[in-house]
Amino acid sequence: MTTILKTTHLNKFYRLGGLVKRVRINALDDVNLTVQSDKPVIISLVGESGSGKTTLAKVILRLIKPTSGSAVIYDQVVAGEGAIPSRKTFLNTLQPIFQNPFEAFSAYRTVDSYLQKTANRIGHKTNLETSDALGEALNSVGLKHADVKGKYPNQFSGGELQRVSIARALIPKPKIIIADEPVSMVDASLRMNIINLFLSLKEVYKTSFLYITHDLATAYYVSDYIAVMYRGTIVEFGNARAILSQPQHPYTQLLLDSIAGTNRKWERKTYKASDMEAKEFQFSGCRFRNRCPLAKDLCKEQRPPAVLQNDGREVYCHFVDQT
Amino acid sequence: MKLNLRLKIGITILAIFILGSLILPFFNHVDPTKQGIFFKNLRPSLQHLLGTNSQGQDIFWFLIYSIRNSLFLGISVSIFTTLIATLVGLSAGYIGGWYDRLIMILTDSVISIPSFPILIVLGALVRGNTSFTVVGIILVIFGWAWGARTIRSMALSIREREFINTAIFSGSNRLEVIFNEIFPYVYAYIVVGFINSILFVINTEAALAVIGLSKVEIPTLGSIIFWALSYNAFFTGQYLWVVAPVLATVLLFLGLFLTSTGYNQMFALRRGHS
Amino acid sequence: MIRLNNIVATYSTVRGQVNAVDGVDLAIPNGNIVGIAGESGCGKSTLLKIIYGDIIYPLALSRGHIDYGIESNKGEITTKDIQQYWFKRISYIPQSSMSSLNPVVRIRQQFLDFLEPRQNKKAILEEIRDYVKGLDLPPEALDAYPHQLSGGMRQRIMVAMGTFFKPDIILADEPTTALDVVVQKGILLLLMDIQEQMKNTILFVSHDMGVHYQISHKMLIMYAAKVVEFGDSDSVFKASLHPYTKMLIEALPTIGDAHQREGVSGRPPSLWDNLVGCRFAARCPFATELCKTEEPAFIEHQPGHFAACHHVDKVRQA
Amino acid sequence: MNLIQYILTRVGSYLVILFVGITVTFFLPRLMPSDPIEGYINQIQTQAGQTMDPAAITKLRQSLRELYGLEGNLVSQYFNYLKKVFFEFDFGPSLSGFPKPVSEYILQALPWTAGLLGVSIIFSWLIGNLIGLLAGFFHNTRWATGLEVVGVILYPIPYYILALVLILLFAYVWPIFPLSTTIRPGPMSIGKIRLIVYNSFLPALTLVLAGFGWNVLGMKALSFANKEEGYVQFARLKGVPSRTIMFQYVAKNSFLPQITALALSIGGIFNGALLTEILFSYPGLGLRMRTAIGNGDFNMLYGTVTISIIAVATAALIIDLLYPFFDPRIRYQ
Repeated sequence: MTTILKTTHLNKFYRLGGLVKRVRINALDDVNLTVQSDKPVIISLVGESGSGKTTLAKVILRLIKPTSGSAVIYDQVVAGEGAIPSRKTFLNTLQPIFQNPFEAFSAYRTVDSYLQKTANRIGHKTNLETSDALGEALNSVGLKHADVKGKYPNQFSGGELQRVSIARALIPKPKIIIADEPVSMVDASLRMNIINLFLSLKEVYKTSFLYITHDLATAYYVSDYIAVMYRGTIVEFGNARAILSQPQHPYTQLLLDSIAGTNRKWERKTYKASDMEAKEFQFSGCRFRNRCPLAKDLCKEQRPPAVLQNDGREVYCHFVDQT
Repeated sequence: MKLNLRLKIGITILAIFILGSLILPFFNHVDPTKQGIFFKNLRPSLQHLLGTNSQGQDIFWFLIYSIRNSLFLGISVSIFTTLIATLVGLSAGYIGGWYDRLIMILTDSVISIPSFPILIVLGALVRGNTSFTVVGIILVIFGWAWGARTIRSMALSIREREFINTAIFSGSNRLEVIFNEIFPYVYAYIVVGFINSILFVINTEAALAVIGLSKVEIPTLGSIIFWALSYNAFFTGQYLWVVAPVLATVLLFLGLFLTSTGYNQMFALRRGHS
Repeated sequence: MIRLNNIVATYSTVRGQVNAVDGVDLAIPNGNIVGIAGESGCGKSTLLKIIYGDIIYPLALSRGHIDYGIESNKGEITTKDIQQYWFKRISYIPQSSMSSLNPVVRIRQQFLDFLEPRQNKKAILEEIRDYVKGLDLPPEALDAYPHQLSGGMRQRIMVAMGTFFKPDIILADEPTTALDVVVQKGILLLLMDIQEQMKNTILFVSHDMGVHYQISHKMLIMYAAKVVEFGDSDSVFKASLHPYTKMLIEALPTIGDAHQREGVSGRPPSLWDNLVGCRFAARCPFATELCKTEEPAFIEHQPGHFAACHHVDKVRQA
Repeated sequence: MNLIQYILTRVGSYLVILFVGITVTFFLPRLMPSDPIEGYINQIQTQAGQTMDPAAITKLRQSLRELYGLEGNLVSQYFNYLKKVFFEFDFGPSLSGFPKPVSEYILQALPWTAGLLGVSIIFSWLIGNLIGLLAGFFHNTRWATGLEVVGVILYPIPYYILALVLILLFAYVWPIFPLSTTIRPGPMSIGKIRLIVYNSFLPALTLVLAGFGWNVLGMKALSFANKEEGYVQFARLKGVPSRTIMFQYVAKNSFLPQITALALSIGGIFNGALLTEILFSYPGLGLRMRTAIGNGDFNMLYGTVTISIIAVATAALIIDLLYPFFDPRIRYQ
């Protein structure tokens, strides 16, 4: 079994405020996730803004350093404590795609220059080799090399540019692609094309994906595993379809109840919105307790541990049997 | 590339000044600083386009040499200030951390501390044995900070943009990121900053010269006024001695300013379309 | 009833003129939430601007006119004088509350500053406080500066601003796009409650079909500067008449349904081109030669359900 | 960033700038090859017209060195200097006005510079920004373009040119103002205030005009950009009257960066003021510096320069500390 993703006591603290009043924000608080598989998988990381999902992605991408703990991707420690692989191995193991495709390329450079750079780095030195590598990667996302060559970002539509972005990430044949909200800037009509691309790349290229999103419906559609996050903590983690069909953590239930789906109409009741985001980050107990219908004193005092359920999911709730 | 009105006017003025002060001295064979070569206080004529002054110097030729020297000083000092500003600004903005904080303290100090009093002290100390090079070096010391500050804040905001990460994950190293990704975005400002620096240098030297604290033996746009004031040009009615350099300065500065803002406008527009 | 009579809205650009809304002709019955959907650049925001009467260069209403069906003391309101009734009879809820509120002025002042200077500010402020309280919002929010409120609270304040005068028409341009789902639901329910009480007509632009499914009574689908389908929400979602609508709805993944979904491949035609025939033809699985040459008319196929397609029957059966 | 943090940051950078500035003024002359004391002794010798007794010269040199804090090693000199400047406001005696202390001259000159600068900065800032606001808000009208052109032409003209032009026009060609400032000491009276205003008019006008273009162009660009902000567009769509939009929305937001810009540029304005004082023989710090150079009075020179740095840094700090009053985003966290 390959350890595709494993985080061990991963923490990221920020200190806000100046010399006088310092506030510690635990943007990631003791995140423990383990995904082991022989086959490539798509793991979704879902949550609202401020849940820590993007922070987690950035730690894995080494764009920010964790305060403590470690993250392992495909049996290699990529962040935190442990033997960090060389930059070359790191770049060959994982590649990112970003939320806004128009921001992912400099307006002053042709988009294929990034693809070329990537190809050159992995050892394609001659023009012919580079061109072949680019052609192959672009074909696999449904584009032709000739349509991309010499063009600047503003000459593409958002959907096309996001494909180019994926093609670039594919060139080093990474084991996993970290995709941070990759379709939120793409038109709804084109969104599924990108999502389907993930599924086909998983089959054809054997690439795993870490899909960071706030969109539960696409997460349900595409992923094998899902981790639901709230204010820097994991609240529920396990098989994606099982969790989204039968959520057990009160927060996952709230999320699912709030999404605007097309299968059933809303009941006309609202939930308490959070108006104290910064404070919730400092809660020592359960961070959802303020909004939780089940909250008791215990939730204030103790951080709920991961409770393993029969179907293999982990629910971080003291009262999971009551939900 | 479509030139806007500001840029057109600015470049025209600059071209006239630069070409004029470079080419015209070839047609003159008399050192304009030498006194008593011509009759004193002549009115403007074909021989002496702006007349002569009370020291028997030809005002026109004195002015041409002044413009040439001021431009030379401005451009050569600005090459150094722009180079320093670019290197310091880009590195501080990209590297960040304590290095950036140190650089910021330095730039903020140079900007906030009034340069003129310190220049006056320096001028007083080296008076008499100063040289044009020393004046230039002092101006470099005071001239780089504004540009560095601006470039640093631009680099800082560009560093946060997503395409920097694309470049990093494509395998670019730090230098490649700075020059391929960040530099294109600050390039236009560097040109603008260069022109603004020329303005600053000519202005500061002239200001020092007007009160006699630069190397006034060398004709510049400031020293010509210094001599005119020293010889009481106003009292003796030699208005041209002052008015000519004043007009030349105003025109030259307007030309520099219009070029820099015009270029900025053009670039902003082009950025909007591309 | 708002009647849009053959509206053509044109932008003047460096490249020349382009019709962002090209011949929209329909009648919107009063008292409905009308969802407007379509991909970016389809003209939905421009249509909203035209209806609001916010027509300034480079935008121009180059053909057609709007009957608002609103009487004022000077007769029926038209696009010419509708600006005078902004927020009193027709109001607007913008997308981003953060950028739409003045950061250095208190909320209550921003509530007041669209009133006539001679009106009694104190009394009106009391009214505003009561109104805000009635919407279940904390009235202290009025005394805050925008940055002191959460995104959700700010957007509720925007809803309160847009509904305070009980306007006949409310235009909302993606008012919840930037918000988290829990907050979004709260705001949408608030808007629905207000609409049920006041019975205003709300034109609600969103790219999120799920949001439309939840709140819209009627749906208006735009594609490449044209309206391609208009009808009751239920029938548009369950029995779409236009292939674009059908594909848009079928592309939506649903929780509990793992069926393979397909996006609508290709991209809409450039409005700069000389467009002949049906604008969706190039992406349409039902397209025939007829579609490439002849533009389908916008026809009422069932009572209250309009569509512009030559092959409505095939679409219905598919 | 909360208020306390903001204040602490600003005060911190104020102290750093003071430290750097004072240190530079201390070390600069000591790093120069020329020795001011020798210069002064030479001067006395030339004035006396004969060679003085070498023993007397050595004694004079010794006492001068003590007097001016040049005894001991560089470090102890430095700390002595800092102590004298900050705790005793003592810059030693003036060389040319011996034994009157430099601080007394400075206290005489300071109000003139402060008054001239204060009045002209307020005028040029207020008027310039108001005009810039109008030019930016009504950017597509012809008169706004006209105002901008005035700004463009005034902006690059240096202080000394403006001063010379004003002198030429209003003291020579049409002599309605004095060529240089002459005010006799004496008690304050209405007549004296009138005289001060009359004498200060041209120098102040120079400073106002010089700052004017800068303010107009800065404010024009800011308010023009501000008009495109979402809150201005939304206010327009609310039907807010355009006067309210201009003052409550565009002006309130555009003034904020102009306050910061003023704090940053106060050093440059101060430079211009010194030069203007010299050209108008206006009895402020600038003129003091110029005469100190003429007299070789280095104590006076360092004293005035040190005070200049402290004054400018303090003025910038005050402006920065006023900023939170206008920006609720800092006032209320």
